[in-house]
Formats: sequence, structure tokens, C-alpha cells
Amino acid sequence: MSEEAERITDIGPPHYSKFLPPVVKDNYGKWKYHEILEPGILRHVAESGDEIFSIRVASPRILTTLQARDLAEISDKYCEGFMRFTSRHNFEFLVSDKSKLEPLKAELAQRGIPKGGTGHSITNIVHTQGWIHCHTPAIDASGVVKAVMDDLFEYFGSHQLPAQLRISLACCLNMCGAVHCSDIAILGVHRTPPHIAHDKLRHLCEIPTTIASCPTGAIRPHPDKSIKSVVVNEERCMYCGNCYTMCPAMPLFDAEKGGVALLVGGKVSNAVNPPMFSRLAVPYIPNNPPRWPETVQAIRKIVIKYAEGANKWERVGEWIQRIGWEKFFEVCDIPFTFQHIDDYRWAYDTYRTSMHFKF
Amino acid sequence: MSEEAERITDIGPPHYSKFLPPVVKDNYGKWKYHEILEPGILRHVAESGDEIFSIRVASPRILTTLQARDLAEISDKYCEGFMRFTSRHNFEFLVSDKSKLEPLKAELAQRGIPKGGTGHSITNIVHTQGWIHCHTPAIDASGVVKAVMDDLFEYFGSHQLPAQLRISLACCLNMCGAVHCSDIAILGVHRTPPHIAHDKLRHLCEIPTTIASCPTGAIRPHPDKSIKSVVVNEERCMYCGNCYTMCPAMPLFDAEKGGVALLVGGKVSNAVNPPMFSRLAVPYIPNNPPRWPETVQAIRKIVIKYAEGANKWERVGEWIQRIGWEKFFEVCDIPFTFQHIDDYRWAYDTYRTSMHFKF
Amino acid sequence: MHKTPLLDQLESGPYPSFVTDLKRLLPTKPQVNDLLGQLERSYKEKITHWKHGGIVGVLGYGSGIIGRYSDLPNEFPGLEHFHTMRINQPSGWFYTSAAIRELCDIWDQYGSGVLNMHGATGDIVFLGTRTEELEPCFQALARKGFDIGGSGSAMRSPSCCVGPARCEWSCYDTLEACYDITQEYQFELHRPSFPYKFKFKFSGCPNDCVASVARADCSVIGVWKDDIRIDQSAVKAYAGGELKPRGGGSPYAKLDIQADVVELCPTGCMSFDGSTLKIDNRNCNHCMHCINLMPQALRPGTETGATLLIGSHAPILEGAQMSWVIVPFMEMEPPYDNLKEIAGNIMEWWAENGKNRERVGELILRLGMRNFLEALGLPPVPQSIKIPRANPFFFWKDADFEAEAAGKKYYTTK
Amino acid sequence: MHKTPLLDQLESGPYPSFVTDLKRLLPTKPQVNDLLGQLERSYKEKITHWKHGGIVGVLGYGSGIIGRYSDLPNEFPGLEHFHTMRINQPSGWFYTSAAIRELCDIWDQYGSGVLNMHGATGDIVFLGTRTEELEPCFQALARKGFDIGGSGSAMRSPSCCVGPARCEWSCYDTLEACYDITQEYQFELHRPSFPYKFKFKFSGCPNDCVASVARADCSVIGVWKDDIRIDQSAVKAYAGGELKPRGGGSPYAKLDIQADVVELCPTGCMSFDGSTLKIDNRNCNHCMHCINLMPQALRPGTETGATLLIGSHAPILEGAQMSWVIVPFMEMEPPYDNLKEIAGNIMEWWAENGKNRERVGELILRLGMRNFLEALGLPPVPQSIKIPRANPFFFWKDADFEAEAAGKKYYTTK
Ligand code: SRM
Ligand code: SRM
Ligand code: SRM
Ligand code: SRM
Ligand code: SF4
Ligand code: SF4
Ligand code: SF4
Ligand code: SF4
Ligand code: SF4
Ligand code: SF4
Ligand code: SF4
Ligand code: SF4
Repeated sequence: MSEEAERITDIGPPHYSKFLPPVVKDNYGKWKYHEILEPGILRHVAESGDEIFSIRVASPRILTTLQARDLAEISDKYCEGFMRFTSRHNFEFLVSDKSKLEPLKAELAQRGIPKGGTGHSITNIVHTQGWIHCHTPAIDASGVVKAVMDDLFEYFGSHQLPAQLRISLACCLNMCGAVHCSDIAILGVHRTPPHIAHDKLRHLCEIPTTIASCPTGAIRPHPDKSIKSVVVNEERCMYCGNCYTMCPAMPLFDAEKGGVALLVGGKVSNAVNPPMFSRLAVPYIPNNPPRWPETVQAIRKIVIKYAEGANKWERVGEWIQRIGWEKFFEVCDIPFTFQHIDDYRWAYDTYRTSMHFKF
Repeated sequence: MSEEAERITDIGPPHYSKFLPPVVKDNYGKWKYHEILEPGILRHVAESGDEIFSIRVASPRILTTLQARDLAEISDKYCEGFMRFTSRHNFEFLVSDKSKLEPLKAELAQRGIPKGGTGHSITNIVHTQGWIHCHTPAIDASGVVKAVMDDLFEYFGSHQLPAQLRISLACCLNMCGAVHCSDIAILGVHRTPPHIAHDKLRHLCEIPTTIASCPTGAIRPHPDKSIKSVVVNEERCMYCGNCYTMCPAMPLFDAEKGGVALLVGGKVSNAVNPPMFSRLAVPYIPNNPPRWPETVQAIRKIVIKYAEGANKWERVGEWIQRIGWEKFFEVCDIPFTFQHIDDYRWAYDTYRTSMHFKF
Repeated sequence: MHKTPLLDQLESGPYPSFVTDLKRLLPTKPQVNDLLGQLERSYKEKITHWKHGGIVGVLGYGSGIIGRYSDLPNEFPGLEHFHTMRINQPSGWFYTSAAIRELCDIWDQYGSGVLNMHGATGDIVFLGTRTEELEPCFQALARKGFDIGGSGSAMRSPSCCVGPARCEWSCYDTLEACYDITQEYQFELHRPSFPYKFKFKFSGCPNDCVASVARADCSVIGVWKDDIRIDQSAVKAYAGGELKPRGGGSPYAKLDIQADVVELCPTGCMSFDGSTLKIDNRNCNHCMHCINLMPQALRPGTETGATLLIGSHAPILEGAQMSWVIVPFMEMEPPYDNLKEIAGNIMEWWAENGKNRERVGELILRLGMRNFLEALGLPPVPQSIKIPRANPFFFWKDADFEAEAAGKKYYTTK
Repeated sequence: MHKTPLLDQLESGPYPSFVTDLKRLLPTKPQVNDLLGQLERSYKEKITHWKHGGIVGVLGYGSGIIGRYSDLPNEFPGLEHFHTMRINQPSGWFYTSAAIRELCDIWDQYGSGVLNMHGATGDIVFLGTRTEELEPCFQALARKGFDIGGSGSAMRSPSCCVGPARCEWSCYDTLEACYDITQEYQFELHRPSFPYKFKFKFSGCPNDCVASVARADCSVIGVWKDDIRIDQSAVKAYAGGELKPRGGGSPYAKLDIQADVVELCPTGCMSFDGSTLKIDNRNCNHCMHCINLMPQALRPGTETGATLLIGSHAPILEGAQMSWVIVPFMEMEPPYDNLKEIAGNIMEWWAENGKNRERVGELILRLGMRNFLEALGLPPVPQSIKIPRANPFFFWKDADFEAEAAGKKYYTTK
């Protein structure tokens, strides 16, 4: 038998049932209702009367194996070793034995692991790789998230907002954080066209694919046929970086011009209003490591104005829809610029074809 | 002096002030409020206390000079010769002397000139030339209008609907009636690609302009270079007739395939909701002169279902928005087809990207 | 006489019949016999019998006449030529009987005697005459003070709502603005020199009774900036049922101010405590709903002017567009220099950049709003959009980087 | 030890610090020292120091590994290779401590010891290893029952909400569906053969807790067809303030059922007379709002299944899209043959017609919904659109004319 034949492949992930606590197995699909006992603590009650408690705690998403082992150890102590992560990268201790709840809370407090992220809170920021691993970011991911969450920490462990508020971050327009439907989206943006390495391009890239990669058709073959490369019509380039994804000889980084854009008012759930895209609020904030103070401040301003102005249950986008975008810019003191006006596909649908505006 | 020098040109229309009744001149810009005394009769009261009565009557828009002289004569009798037409081609007698109101009503009744078109009525159908003058119509205009208004006559001279209901007609996609924002739009549609007269085309048309005229890019130069003409990719042709407008050698008439489409739910005013486009309701009804019974029946069905289902003050489009398009198709018993699904520019914005639908 | 069995069926029924009316001309106008005959033929064959129009006109003008020829000239000789003339209507479609008779006299002399009152753009349409009659007819009209309207790639006859002449809501003088602008653009009306047609429409308030938002490249809609005027005693009369909603134009006898007005206000900026109606005017979007339902209690404010919206047209080529807000508020006083300046700049930019048969609204989409606004020297304002862009694909110009270097911040001014 | 004065500033503050955590690995993992060093350098220079990735992988697979190399390998030799491995997570991200320890053991042995729990698609991300470690690491994982996830133009690791494992609203078994589909497409996950990436996400109800509508080419969202289940006594308890709205997760102590629920219901299909709550279920659009606010009084119905929505993705190239409804309701029972059949047809149609790097949602826009639906054998349904077309530019096919000849009518069936 060859070595290859012994290899195990295409087995897929383990079946989840191996990881479910007994109370979940017993009441699978038979839960009746839930309560949020306090920020971060859920109680789900089954038709049988059984209950399970979940303590949700913050996670920076980057975890060392040491930290993962710590979490496993705590789970062993209070949860018979059962745990899960959430779709927003928080960690949940699954407590079947009610008497373990208070001791677990105490241990978390002592270890400085904050609980929260439930109900009308600001839960974890879905984010991406940033400077820690990716080749296209305009900004870092984890650092910005840390700075923003430190600042908004009061909202993580409380239910004081008019509704859920979901912040996401993506370090470039590829938007791996899928920030396009978030209450507040932090987006890394480049602002320079690619610098073409003509000498390398012929070796690294296929010219037709490179040309086809540009959404705005800004890339053409080099007019000098002897140079097997491309040129960019800089007027039509909006710095999306898609050409760089296809062709490493077209980097578009610029330490000074890259930065942060904020988009607001998106959502995913269908509650009251259908899902909505996030919309450009602030086109540019300077890239300012390690704590991005202007970004932090701009986000806080939006959060505070939202908290002050929204009706009960209103998500950020619903609040803005009600007061009107012109009022949003006014109350958040954000200057309105040409960048806010859409000029891409379907732009027309964003224009105001009515008298329904406010002065 | 040459004859040409004597010609009067570029004088523009006469100044409107020559045609205003004295009470209008006196109270110009100083009107205070209005009442609708009965269907077709408006009373406007000025700050001075002066008043003017307007009796609005139906017009088929095509008027012979004989009919125009009759209207002038009646105006002389009751209105000191003052009159106007409305933006929807109705005619208005402008009565300054209240005592003339009843005699005028009597004369109109006797002449069979119906009054109405005010408030929650179905006012005149804005329409176009049709077979009486144009070279591109798929249907007639005046005949369809006559048939539909005869059928809906009860709604012209009454205020029984939940709101205003505006019907417009255009005999081809050029939409001279600007039917694209009407509560109900009657639209003449072709359903065959142009038949190209290759022998004539070279003499009558510029080939580049003809090619450029096609919104879907369906027209190409004839592959046989010796034939100076064009060919149409029939799969991409949606029979808009724009090529025919540019090139008479590309007629697209077909006695059997042309017909009527109905679009619904448009509006222009800003009241409650902003202006809205009309949307395709019935993609095809056979062309059936002289009284287009299927068209008349389909419109009546929509009107009746609207009248039954709408809330107070709700325009057709607002009613549909509230109940949902899926319910509109259901209550009006209109089959849903591929034609209803947009596939032109901005189509994506019409897709349902949410769970907000009804079964 | 041609037989018209199909058309005859359009003589019955309560709505006025164009067939019956046209038949009145049979004794004096043989071409109307042919018109009915050919129309009957179309009714039978379900097809038009008009040929693609040719270029005809009056001396010195390139527009205002739509050439039309029958494709059955032998059968219907009266329709061999059957051109229409578009005659520029007076503002608001006001007439005296004398003026109507003058128009009829001229048309009886030079044409078919058939009129459209009015065309969909607003012109008086003289329906059907021969090429050789065009010039004398025009001269006769001009002598009576009338002129020809637009057609082709030209300015088209502007039109307007009845406005201050008979409406209490008009926020500016629509009739005078329409007249003044029409006079200003006589050259452009009569001598096609644009990439395509260009239409002006003037409505006195957001009810938009000339549908300008749907069918004018340049829509001028009246608006107020201050507070809605309230007569609280009339409010009480509505609440009590003494005054009928919508001036009596609805089937509903009595207004329920809370349900019918306050709860339908699209901005939720109204409240009613059973006797006093309050409006948070800073949040009103002037939709007109409350005013429409209570015309004796409410009126627009007194700081009035107009909003300028640009770009609407029918579906050809890019799909129909409605006009969108470019300037939220402008004063509207004669001689309307502010409007003329912007309009002039628009036409210039369009003339320079527009492709053949490209409406200005389509050009703006193609080249982008920034290009357009910068060419006009207008600032970006949030009123011009419903909602900001969702995609992150935006441009930066050198001007932006220079402004930044000079201290411009995007996130807050404080 | 590299100096990291900038990163050190991220150790303060109440939110857990990834810097603090990473520093714990310094004693055992020299590459983490380099990772922090290079990151510090990026913080200083505001620029990434990772090169464009190369193609690396494990034997027989074409996906699951993102190749990554430092552009400063001399300064940071530990980052010369620093590939990530995407490990397919278990449905719902459930683990036991034993499983976590197994994963940590493997990663401590073959990699940097740095994890992302989880990646934005849902995978366990092993962050940073050398090319030669990939295969042994994979084998070690496989022996413990784990497998690699997707990357490149392949199926990506499906993910799902917690669903029936802990949520009372799940309208189908999201965990099992996710597992089953993941198993079904092992080949497509590991051997890129699509025009571009393809993602599945499973949410149990319209709250869509995995954001499937925004970031899955194929979004499967649970829904019910019958009536919302009501416990009227619990309704009274909410009205009386004994039960707190949203299970206690809001700042509001007491629910005003009329204002908070009935008036915010987007379809207006609810009414409340002070004691009994009524729902006109035929007009409910299952937005979940009322259920969310009163979880002890209301629950989805019992005739449950899922809606299939297609097409969402991030902005590249055509601008972001959300998935839209293709099949309003489908049963969701193992072995999910109905879903697999449709999904298979979609992939086939896309493989045949899609351009390189064209997401399926973009392809549908390019070729038209009719093409797509016909290829799938699905009928047009009004639920798939928000609103019908406004433009009159529609096509007719021979099939339509044949249907007409056979008696098909468009205006009414009666
Ligand atoms: C654990 C998690 C699912 C998972 O499989 O991991 C989850 C769990 C629950 N969600 Fe969720 N949601 C989770 C992500 C989401 C997301 C996805 C996202 O944010 O990326 C959404 C869509 C967000 C959006 O619209 O942008 C989401 C929209 C909701 C909503 C609708 C909220 C709204 O009004 O718009 C509800 C209803 C509610 O909270 O009353 C809900 C309700 C719930 C309930 C109450 C369901 C239940 O009965 O158990 C759970 C506890 C809610 C809480 O924490 O307050 N869940 N929920 C996710 C926790 C993420 C986290 O760590 O914070
Ligand atoms: C005479 C005319 C203007 C003109 O210059 O000719 C006119 C006159 C008035 N309109 Fe209008 N409207 C006229 C065409 C329009 C149009 C244009 C159209 O239909 O093509 C609209 C936009 C329609 C749309 O939204 O599709 C229009 C939307 C309104 C509205 C808003 C109605 C709504 O709720 O959407 C009002 C308010 C009202 O009726 O209470 C209004 C109100 C009025 C008032 C009450 C204004 C006033 O205080 O005098 C006038 C009498 C209304 C009536 O007849 O019930 N007028 N009105 C037009 C009569 C057309 C006809 O013969 O029927
Ligand atoms: C006479 C009139 C219809 C009527 O019965 O009232 C009319 C008749 C024609 N229109 Fe129109 N249009 C008329 C008002 C309109 C309107 C309404 C308006 O102006 O408010 C529109 C929609 C608004 C707009 O401008 O978009 C309109 C949109 C068109 C279009 C499509 C333009 C577009 O951008 O989509 C065309 C096609 C073209 O220009 O080639 C067109 C073309 C035509 C032509 C010249 C046919 C052609 O393809 O060359 C028609 C000549 C008919 C004839 O033989 O008499 N007509 N046309 C209207 C002008 C009378 C007048 O001057 O008062
Ligand atoms: C690791 C991860 C971010 C993270 O930190 O979690 C990621 C990282 C990358 N993504 Fe992503 N994407 C990741 C989830 C997403 C998501 C979210 C999702 O799947 O729910 C999206 C948005 C949804 C979507 O699919 O549209 C996403 C949209 C993109 C795009 C744009 C696709 C588009 O259609 O617009 C690209 C560009 C591309 O494919 O060339 C991209 C490309 C990339 C590449 C491969 C960079 C590239 O251009 O080749 C990144 C490699 C980073 C690195 O060095 O590790 N990534 N990417 C996520 C995958 C981890 C996992 O498997 O769990
Ligand atoms: S968002 Fe861009 S920079 Fe960030 S991880 Fe994804 S592809 Fe890389
Ligand atoms: S960055 Fe984007 S817009 Fe600019 S050239 Fe590259 S692909 Fe085109
Ligand atoms: S709508 Fe079409 S057919 Fe009718 S008048 Fe206008 S251009 Fe002619
Ligand atoms: S009818 Fe319209 S779509 Fe068809 S070929 Fe002519 S211009 Fe193109
Ligand atoms: S648009 Fe306004 S001002 Fe003009 S007539 Fe209509 S209601 Fe009066
Ligand atoms: S005009 Fe419209 S928005 Fe303003 S107060 Fe009246 S109803 Fe409300
Ligand atoms: S999507 Fe629905 S079923 Fe799934 S966890 Fe969220 S609320 Fe529960
Ligand atoms: S689920 Fe939404 S639409 Fe249905 S009754 Fe509840 S609030 Fe209304």
C-alpha cells in the first residue's frame, strides 16, 4: 500500500452531535423560550422544563493556543467541557447546572474576561486579518477593533441602547468582514491607483486577466507594444485593489493616503425592516495607529447621537431612515461631500426624485 | 425691404395676462382656500373674499374647430369668454358670477358635456396620437381612451374612490403620455423585432446611428460586407422601436402580435409618499379595436379591487405597497410571468432581498 | 364618404366621442373623411398607416412641425401630407373666446380643422395640413401673436400649473416663470441645436400638477422654507366635521385628524391633542398631505421659492427617470437670473458632452454627478440624494487632497 | 525580543487584548516574536509587510491554505513562510474541551500557536506555518476527525446558526443541513473547479443570525407557512409588565403592546384590544419583530421549512449584493434532496456560463433571471421580487407565443 492511499481526505468536519451537551441533545429542537438574565447571560427553557444557561464573553478572535486551553479549562470546571463560539466570534460557556453560574461569573470577573454582547448591546466586532496576515489591507484589523471596543466598552456589557448595534470591520474593499450590512462598518480604503512594476508584470501576471479585473475598465495594455505591461487610466481608478489581487505587480499602498471610511445604517435581520446595506457616512479618516483616535471618536459620536435620537427598538439605519440622511449628517456633524453621492452602478436609485427632503 | 425681413418670428406665446379673468387679475397670488362644491365644480376664495368658480368638463382632447367654437360660445354666455384647459386636457369654464353657475350646469347637461374630474375621481386620460397621426403606435390612443372612459364613467363624475386615480395612455414605448408615473398606465407594445428592408436601408439610414440607437446592443453591421445594411440579434431585441425612430427601413409592426400592456401604481405628487414609477401589471392584452374589451375589463378589475381594498386616501401604488405585490396579483387575478421580473438596468434593485413576503 | 363601421361603434357611450366630433367636419373638410377612412383601416388591420415622418418646416425654424405622410395616399389623397404644427400655448392654458376663435379661423383656413387641446408637452396641436400651408399658417398665427413650439433636438415648449392664477398653494409665480423662460429660449426652441430634446415644467408646489418630476429635464417645483401656516379654529372645524376633508372632494364626510392626518404624515412631525394641531416644521418634508386634506386650516409658509430638479424623461434609452434634486431652494423672482444661469450652464455642459440623443439626465449618470455639479459650480448637498452610496468605490481628486492638506476633515467639523 | 512600543499601547483598556495574548507565546514560539515585530513595523509605516500570496497546499487538495510570505524575511525570519490553514468548523461552532485541546496540540506542534476563532466564513483559522508543515498538520488533523475548509474558486465551508440546538425559533435543523451539505460537497470544497467562490449559510429563521442574506451565494433561511403560535396568557403578562420585552435584553422595563408591537408590525396585520392579540397571518411577512419582543408569548408556526435565496457577496466587482428569494418555501428534511438538486443545477449552470471570478449573483444579473429560472426549471413567483419592472423593455420567447396560441391569457384567468 502506498503512503498516499493511507491518507485520510474529504472527511469533512466532525459531526456536531459529538460536541453537544446532554441537555441540548435531550431538548434538541424543543426549546420553548429564552430570557436574557443580565447582559451576557442567556437562559433557554425547553418544553420539557429543562434549561441551559449560556454565558457569552468577549473575544479578540485572535486566540493563542494558551488562551484556548484556558477557556477549555474553565469549561471543564463549570460546563462539563461544553462550549461554543458565536457567529460574531464571541465565546459561550454552556452551563447545564444552574449552581455553577455564580462561581463561573466570579471566575470570569477575576480573570478579567468581560461578559456581554447580548440584547441591546454592542457585541463583538466582526473583523478580518489586517496587517497581521493579509497582503491588501489599508488598515490593521485587530488593533482598530481593540481601540474601538475599549472606547465603547460600556455598551458591550449593558442593554442601554435603543436596539442591537452591530459593528464590523474590513481592512480593504474585498470586505471579508462582510461589513456591507452593518449598523456601523469600519472599512480600510486605499486612495492611490496601483503603482505598476512594469519590469515584473510580464513575469507575474496574465495581461488579459489583469485588464478584465478592473470594475471600471481603467486598465489598458501598455501603448508601447514592446513593453509587455499595462497602464492605468488614473481618472477612472477608484483604488479597489482588484487588479492587485490578480496581479502582484500592481500594489496600491500608500502610507499617507490610505485610511478609514465609515459606513452606517446596514442590517441583516428582517425585524420590522428588511435587510439594508450600510451607506457611506465618513469617506476618510486618517490611518492613525496604534489607537486610531479619530476613528474611535467619529464612531462614538454616531453611537451617542443614535442613542439620543432613536426611538425604542430602532436600529441605526431605521433611525436614519426616519429622520432623513440630511438630518443624520447634521446631527453627527459630518460634512457632506461628493464622495457620498453614488456614481457606480445603480447610482440613479440613490438620487432624491421627490420633494421629500428637509432643509 | 425683403419679404423675409417682414416676417414675425420668435415672439413666443402671447402673455397669459391677456387671457385672465378680472377676478383672477385682482386676486393673483392671493387665493386663500378652495372647496369642491360637487364633482367637477371648484370654488376658490381669495383673501379679499372674492371668489371664482370653475366647472371642469370632459374632453376627448381631439377637438374640431367647430367644437372649440362651441366651447367659446358657452364661455361667452356664462364666463365673459374666459376659459382654460387643464394639464390633463380637461376644459374649465371660469365663472366669476355665481348666478351663472346653475344655468351653465343646465346647458352642459343639455348638451351632454359631462362635468367631473375633480377630487377622488378618475379624471381624463392623458394620451397620445395613436393611429390618428403617429408612425410607431402599437395601438390607437383616442379609441382606447373612449372605450375605457365610457366604462369607468361613473368614476369621472363622482368622488367615490379612496383617492385620485390617474390613468394615462401611450401608444408605444416612447411613452409620450409620460405614463411611467400613473396609477394605471395603458401602453401599446410591439412584440416583434424589426423587419429590415435591406434594399432601402442604405439610402434611408446612417448605419452607425442605427446601431447606436439600440438600448440592448442588438444591432450589428450586416456580416456580408457587400450588403450595406444591419442585422438584428433577435434574442436581444425587446421591440422598443428606437431603431425605427432612427431608421425608417426597420419597421416593427405586426398586426397580431402588438397589443396592450398595463402598468400600475405610479404617482407624481409628493403627498404622503414620494413620486413612484408605474410597474408592469399585465404584460400583454390583445389589440382589439374598436372597443378593446379585454383591456377595459382588466382595468375595471384593478379599479374595483383597489376601491374595495385601499385605505382612505391611499393611491393605487400606496395600496399595493401596503398589501404587497404578491397580494396584488392574487386579488386582481393576474398571472405572474417572467415578463414581470425586471432584467434591464438596475434590475437588481427590484429583487426581493429579504424575507418580507407573503405566501 | 368612407364607411367606418368600427369607428361608428365609438360614437355610443357617455364619454365625449372624438368620432362624433370629427364627423362634424365631413361637410367642409374632405381630408377628415380620409382621416376617418384611414383610421378605420387601421382599426381593421391593427396597424398604423402613417409613414415615417419627413423633415418639413417653416422658414428659418428647424422645429415645431411633425412631418407626416400616409402610406396609402392613393386611397386617402387628403392625407398625402398631414403634418402637425405645434403652437406654443399660453402659460396655464388660459384663453379668451376671442383667442380661441382666432386660432380656429386660422386653422380652418390653412389646415384640417382638427386640433389637439393640448399635446402632451402642452402645445396647441394643429393636426394635419400640407407642406405648402405651413408657412402661411405660421405667418397668420404670428400676426395674431402666436408662435410655433418645439420639436426635435431643441428646447420644447415649457408648461406650468395654474399656479397663482387660481391656486392658493403656489409658492412662486409659475405662469410668469414659464412665460419668461419661454421667451428667453426662443432661439433654442426654434433652432434645434441640442443633443436631444430639453423640457421645462413649472409646478407651484409639491403636488406637482404638471407632473414635472416625471417629464421635464428641468423641473421647477415650488416649496417653502418656513412654517406651515395654521388656522387653529379651522382645525377645530375639521375635527368637528363642519369642514369636509379635501374641500369636499372625497367620499369621506368627516376628518379624523389623528388617523387621517397625523398618522399619515410621512415624517411623523405632527401631533394633535384633540384641539390644537402642532407641527415640528424643521422635520416636515413638505409632502403637502396635511394641507391637501385641510385646505382651510393649513397653507404653505411665506418664505417661498422653488426646488430645481433635473433629468426626467420617458424610457428611451436607459429606462425612464424622474428628475432629482439639484438645488433644494432657490428664490424665484423675475427676471429669474439665478435659474437662467444654472439652466444655461446645464445646456452648455450638455451640449459639450452629450451624445446624440442623450437626455441630460442620462448624461449626468454617464459622467457622474460630481462632474455635473462641478461644471455648474454647485456644492454637493444631502438633499440631492435619498441615501448615500452603498458601494465603497469612490474617487478622490487632487482638489480633495489639496483641501485636506489645507486642513479639511471629513469626520467632524468640530 | 523586538521592541513594540506602539503595540504595547494596545495592552491597556478593558477589552481583551490580542497583543497581551500573543505575548504569552513569546517564550515558546519565536515566529510570534517576529509576527509582533513586523506588525509593529506596519503600525509605524502604515503599510502591510505581507507579500502577495503564493499557491501552496496539501496533497490532492487545491484549497484551504492561504500562502503568505513576509516581504522582510531577513528581519523577520520566522515569517519567511506564514501560511494560514482553514479548518472546517463543526456545525454551530460547538466544541468540547477535549476537541479544543486536540486542535491546540496539533497547532502547537505544526504551527505558530496562533488561532482565529473563527474566520469570517466560519473556519477555524490556523494562523501561520511553513510550507513543509502543511501536509503533516493536515494528516494530524484528519486523524482527529478534522478536515480542511475551502478557499479559492471552490465551495467554501458552509456555516449555520445555533438553530435547534439552543434556539426556540429554528424552523429547520440548521446544524444537520449544514453538516449534510458540507459532506455532500467535499470534492467541490477541496478541488477548486468553479468560476469563483461559492458559499452556503444556514439560518433557522428570518433573524438570520449568520448574516446569510449578506454573505452567502446560497442563503437558506428558515420560515413558517402557517400561523404564529400565540399564548394569550403570556401576552397579558407582557401587557401587565410581568414579562420583560425581548427576554430582558433591552433598557425598557415594560412593553406597550400597541405602540411597540402592533404599530411597528411592518404589514399592519396585528391588533390588540388590551387583552387579546390578533394576527392576520395571511398578511404577516414573518419579519419576527413581534416574536422577538415577546418570546414567551409568540412562536413561529409549525408548518416549517426554508426560503432559498441566491446571490449575495461583497462589493467586488459589480457592487455588493444581498441574496434574493428564488424559492419562497421548501421542505428541509434530510437528505435534503430538493436543496441538493437545485444547488446542483445552479452550480452546473454557473459552471457553464460564468466568467472567471464572476459570482453566481452577478451571472444571474448578466444573463437574466428568466434564463436562470428556466435552467433550474423553476417558475416565476412574485415572492422573488420586491416590485415588478418599471421599464417596458421586456422579451417574448417562442414558448410564450405557443402558450398564447394554446389559450394562455395574461390579464385574468377567469
Ligand atoms: C449566538 C448567535 C447565533 C450563533 O449561532 O452564534 C445569536 C443568538 C441569538 N439571537 Fe441573533 N445571534 C447571533 C447573531 C446574530 C446576527 C448576525 C450578526 O450580527 O452578524 C444577527 C443579524 C444582525 C443584523 O440584523 O445586523 C442577529 C439578529 C437577531 C435578532 C434581530 C435583531 C433586530 O431587531 O434586528 C434577534 C431578535 C432579538 O434579539 O430579539 C436575535 C435573537 C437571538 C436569540 C435571542 C435567539 C434565541 O432565541 O436564542 C439569541 C440570543 C440573542 C442575544 O444574544 O441577544 N438575533 N443575531 C449570534 C450571536 C452573535 C454575538 O456573539 O453577538
Ligand atoms: C387644474 C389642475 C392644474 C392645471 O394647471 O391644470 C389641478 C388643479 C388642482 N390640483 Fe392638482 N391639478 C391638476 C393636475 C394634477 C396632477 C397632474 C396629473 O394628474 O397629470 C397631479 C399629480 C397626480 C399624481 O400624483 O399622479 C395633481 C396632484 C394634486 C394633488 C395630490 C393628490 C394626491 O393625493 O396624490 C392635490 C391635492 C388634493 O387633491 O387634495 C391637487 C390639488 C389641486 C387643487 C385642489 C389645487 C388648488 O388648490 O386649486 C386643484 C383642484 C383639484 C381637483 O381638481 O380636485 N393636485 N394634480 C390639473 C387638473 C387636471 C385634470 O384635469 O384632472
Ligand atoms: C404629439 C405628442 C403626443 C401627443 O399626442 O400629445 C408627441 C408625439 C411624438 N413624440 Fe413624444 N410627443 C409628445 C409629448 C411627449 C412627452 C410628454 C411631455 O413632453 O410631457 C414625452 C415624455 C417626456 C419626455 O420628454 O421624456 C414624449 C416622449 C417621446 C420620446 C421618448 C423620449 C425619451 O427620452 O424617452 C420620443 C422618441 C424620440 O424622441 O425619438 C418621442 C417622439 C415623438 C414623435 C415625434 C415620434 C417619433 O418617434 O419621431 C411623435 C410624433 C407623433 C405625431 O405624429 O404627431 N416622444 N413625448 C406630444 C407633443 C405635443 C406637444 O408638443 O404638446
Ligand atoms: C480569512 C478571511 C478574513 C478573516 O480574517 O476572517 C478572509 C481573507 C481573505 N479574503 Fe475574504 N476572507 C474571509 C471571509 C470573507 C467573507 C465573509 C464570509 O465568507 O462570510 C467575504 C464576504 C462575503 C463574500 O464571499 O462575498 C469575503 C470576501 C472576499 C473577497 C471579495 C469577494 C466578492 O465577491 O466581492 C475577496 C477577493 C477575492 O476573492 O479575490 C476575498 C479575498 C480574501 C483573501 C484571500 C485575499 C486575496 O485577495 O486573495 C484574504 C486572505 C487573507 C489572509 O492572508 O489570511 N475575500 N471574504 C475570511 C475567511 C476565513 C474563513 O475561511 O473562515
Ligand atoms: S478585507 Fe481585504 S485586507 Fe482584509 S483580510 Fe480581507 S482581503 Fe485581506
Ligand atoms: S485599483 Fe481597481 S479601479 Fe484601480 S485600476 Fe486596479 S482594478 Fe481598476
Ligand atoms: S407614444 Fe409612440 S406612437 Fe404614440 S404618439 Fe408618442 S411616439 Fe407616437
Ligand atoms: S426594436 Fe429596440 S431593441 Fe429591437 S433592435 Fe430596434 S432598437 Fe434594438
Ligand atoms: S402644483 Fe400646487 S400650486 Fe400648482 S396647481 Fe397644483 S396644487 Fe396648485
Ligand atoms: S406637509 Fe407632509 S410632512 Fe409636512 S407636516 Fe404636513 S403631512 Fe407632515
Ligand atoms: S437565526 Fe433564528 S433560529 Fe437561528 S439562532 Fe437566530 S433567532 Fe435562532
Ligand atoms: S412577524 Fe412581523 S409581520 Fe408578522 S405579525 Fe409579527 S410583526 Fe407583523
